[in-house]
Amino acid sequence: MTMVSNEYGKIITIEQAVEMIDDGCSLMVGGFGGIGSPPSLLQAIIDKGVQQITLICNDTAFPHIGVGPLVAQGRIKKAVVSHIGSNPIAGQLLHEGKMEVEFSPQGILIERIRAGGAGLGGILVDIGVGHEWLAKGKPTVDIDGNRYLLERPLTADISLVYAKKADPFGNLIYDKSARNTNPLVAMAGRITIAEVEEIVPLGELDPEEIVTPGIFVTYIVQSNGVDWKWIWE
Amino acid sequence: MTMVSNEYGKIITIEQAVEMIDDGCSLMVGGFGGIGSPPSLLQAIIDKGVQQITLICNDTAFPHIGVGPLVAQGRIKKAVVSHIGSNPIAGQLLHEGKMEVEFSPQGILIERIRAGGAGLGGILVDIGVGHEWLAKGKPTVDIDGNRYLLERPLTADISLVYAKKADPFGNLIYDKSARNTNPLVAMAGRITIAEVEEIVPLGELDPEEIVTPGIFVTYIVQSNGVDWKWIWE
Amino acid sequence: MDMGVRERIAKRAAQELIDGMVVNLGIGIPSLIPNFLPEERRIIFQAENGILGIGKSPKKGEEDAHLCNAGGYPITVVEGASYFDSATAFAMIRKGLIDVTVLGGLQVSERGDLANWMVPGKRVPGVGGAMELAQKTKKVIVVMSHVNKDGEPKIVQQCSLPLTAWRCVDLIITDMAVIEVTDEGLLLKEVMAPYDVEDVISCTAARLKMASAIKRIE
Amino acid sequence: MDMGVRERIAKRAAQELIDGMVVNLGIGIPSLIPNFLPEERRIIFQAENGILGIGKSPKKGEEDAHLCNAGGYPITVVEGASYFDSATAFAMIRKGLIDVTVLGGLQVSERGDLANWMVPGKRVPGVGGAMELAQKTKKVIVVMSHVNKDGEPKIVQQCSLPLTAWRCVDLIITDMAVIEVTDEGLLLKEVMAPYDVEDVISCTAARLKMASAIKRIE
Repeated sequence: MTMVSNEYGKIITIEQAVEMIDDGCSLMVGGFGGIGSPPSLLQAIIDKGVQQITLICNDTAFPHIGVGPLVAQGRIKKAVVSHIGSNPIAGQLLHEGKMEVEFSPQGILIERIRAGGAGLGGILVDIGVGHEWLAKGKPTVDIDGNRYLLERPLTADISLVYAKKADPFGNLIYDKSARNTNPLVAMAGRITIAEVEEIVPLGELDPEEIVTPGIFVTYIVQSNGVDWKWIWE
Repeated sequence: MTMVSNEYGKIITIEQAVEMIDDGCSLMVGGFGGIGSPPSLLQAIIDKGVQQITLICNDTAFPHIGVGPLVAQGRIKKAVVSHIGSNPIAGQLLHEGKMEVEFSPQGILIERIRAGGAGLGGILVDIGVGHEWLAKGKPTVDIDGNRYLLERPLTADISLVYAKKADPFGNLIYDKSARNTNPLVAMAGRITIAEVEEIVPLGELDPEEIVTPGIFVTYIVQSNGVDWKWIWE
Repeated sequence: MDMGVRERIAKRAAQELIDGMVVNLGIGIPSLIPNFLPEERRIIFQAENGILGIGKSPKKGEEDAHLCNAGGYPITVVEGASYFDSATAFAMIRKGLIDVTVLGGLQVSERGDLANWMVPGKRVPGVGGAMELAQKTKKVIVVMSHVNKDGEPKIVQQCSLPLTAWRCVDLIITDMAVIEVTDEGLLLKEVMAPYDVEDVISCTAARLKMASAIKRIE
Repeated sequence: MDMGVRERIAKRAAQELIDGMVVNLGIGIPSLIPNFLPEERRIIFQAENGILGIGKSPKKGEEDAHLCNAGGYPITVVEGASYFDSATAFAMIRKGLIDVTVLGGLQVSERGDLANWMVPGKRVPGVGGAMELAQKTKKVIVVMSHVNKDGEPKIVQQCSLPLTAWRCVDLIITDMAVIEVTDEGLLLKEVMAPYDVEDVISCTAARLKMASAIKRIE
């Protein structure tokens, strides 16, 4: 294991991390189709039996991948996502009225998450203006003859992200397309927990390559790695 | 010099670049206090005699640094900036009514630039709400008992940025704090010209380290380097 | 549709992609398109999860679980590729920097409205990134079967399913025909063997204008 | 103010910074603060141009023109530092992740209003990043001379200059005194030699409550 010093007190165990995640919490999770989602934290949340979660995530992944099992086990009260098509159980729960789903177009969802992380009060977008389903209940603003939807920022009690490396301050780098929504999700939580493949000593990450500055990261946990089978395997 | 192939047709000369920059254009320039501003392009604009520019930049730099000489030579009709304090000539021109200045708080200015680059219709902010000078003329939106200013996106005919390296597709990496506003300015121009210290062959930049994907960059020019004296020299 | 038909559609769609274009491919049939591009054609493929410069599919056993397209399938990248977050990916899309997107469809109307995200009471997969791609991409190509599983036309006068975006589709490529959406309505340009013009008309629930010379694709 | 006075103010301000804090320093007097921090104190300095983890000033001749603070002066970075764009820098600020900011001031009112960006008809430098720092940082410290060049008090009942932000200042450190802004008004806590309490009162145009024990700084 690592000889990294925990000088900022941010490195904790997965057990300590899930102590912060309780029934009824809002949980924002990085990842896209399960890729780039934190496997060990998600498993620990299932094991703890957390219920009634408001989940904010790009999508509901696949039934056995990423946030999929949380959905499949009925732990999600409401999901704020861009699509649920790859997880048939999500569609079934929605149909049966057992899970509420708020759909946002994918690029608007991630901008809402960014707005939450960047301390903005909202964004105006021209995507979906007048749409019978997706504009429902959203205020509009007219500027210079154009109509925009006012989209609200998203934040959460806890943000969970998955990264390739962290240093003890919480600076993060990601791995290829597993970066996806993680840098934005990392900014948007009131508490952000980063599950990482490797914790490296302070100074080992080049300041130039850091994608998420450590100030956005509250805690760091060592990942046990992915234990699900990918859809292409 | 370089043996880089110009397979995307993006690599042009500084002469070709300034041909696109005409009297009365809107010009967005990367940099912060002159650091990270493109010296050769700015000099070429002065040499060409371009007038009546609407300048969007973090600040007006120093009289002899960055965009400062453009200001000092009276080439700017209107400046959209966060401050002009380090360039006394800007204050003098403002006082004499020879240059219009629109002040935006620094972090709001760069969010407006980002909004322009990201195709948003505007952002809501709680900075400066009710301010006698900075909220003047800006619409407000009330949500859940909070009042926000509606800030409009900024775009420009031409964006000029300064980077450390480009490949022929226009992928950019920056150098330390000379990154500052450049990645956002690079996104916001209708045409974006990157002045770079070095043009490297395609494939030499690690996909993971690229800060500005080349799709945002229309043209690339080789820099002749900085010819001004820094304030600390 | 059997694999042969899906591949014929993908093969025809591949002809729409020309050198230097930036292209975003949806999941399903669109993802087959790269297999039909000539080796020398240089298309820049973007994926909304945060990749520009997608290359060939990796060989079996050489997949990287952290290098996948928006559909979750392994890819490789070409020289000059970059990784970024998905907010940046959609900034590219909303700013109109994508030249072509190829999407699947449930219905397309004669004025180019697209419905491809839900069947009320049955399936609600969600819009994903389709709404922004359809609304903001310079050229939107829809690839789909000409009729649905019940034999009903998917090209209609007015969509009965909830829309993804209005007046966005430029070209429709099906297993029966290639149809352009013009300001004057739908223009039948090509017919795929073994079908003929009459077949296409009878399977289409919208007015079709005939191109001056309708090409037959064998 | 001669250099000695500026440095005394900076030295006193340095005592407000404790281990682990994330701190943004304005230009001018605030930039002198790092010179007065004990070697072992670990403060994380942020700069709004896009740096977290600023270290000491470089030695003469070792400056890097591309590694400067928001004021344009060369810096170095510590282990664990990161570079980012200025939108990200202000995301940190607006999200309230900065523990302390130390700013210069033209006027501070007794309820903590700050004016530090313009003198109408004279100087209009612009707000820069001060408005967001003042409005969003957990603790705002203003360092300034107690009176202006004309001898007029800068701590006032109500600011006559255009404000930067309202009710934002927590602590005022001048060449004469250390004054806390409380819900009950200004609280005089320390007096700097050679001044005494009477001097501070006569140079302040706002009500001052006296702390139970006023410390004297030599």
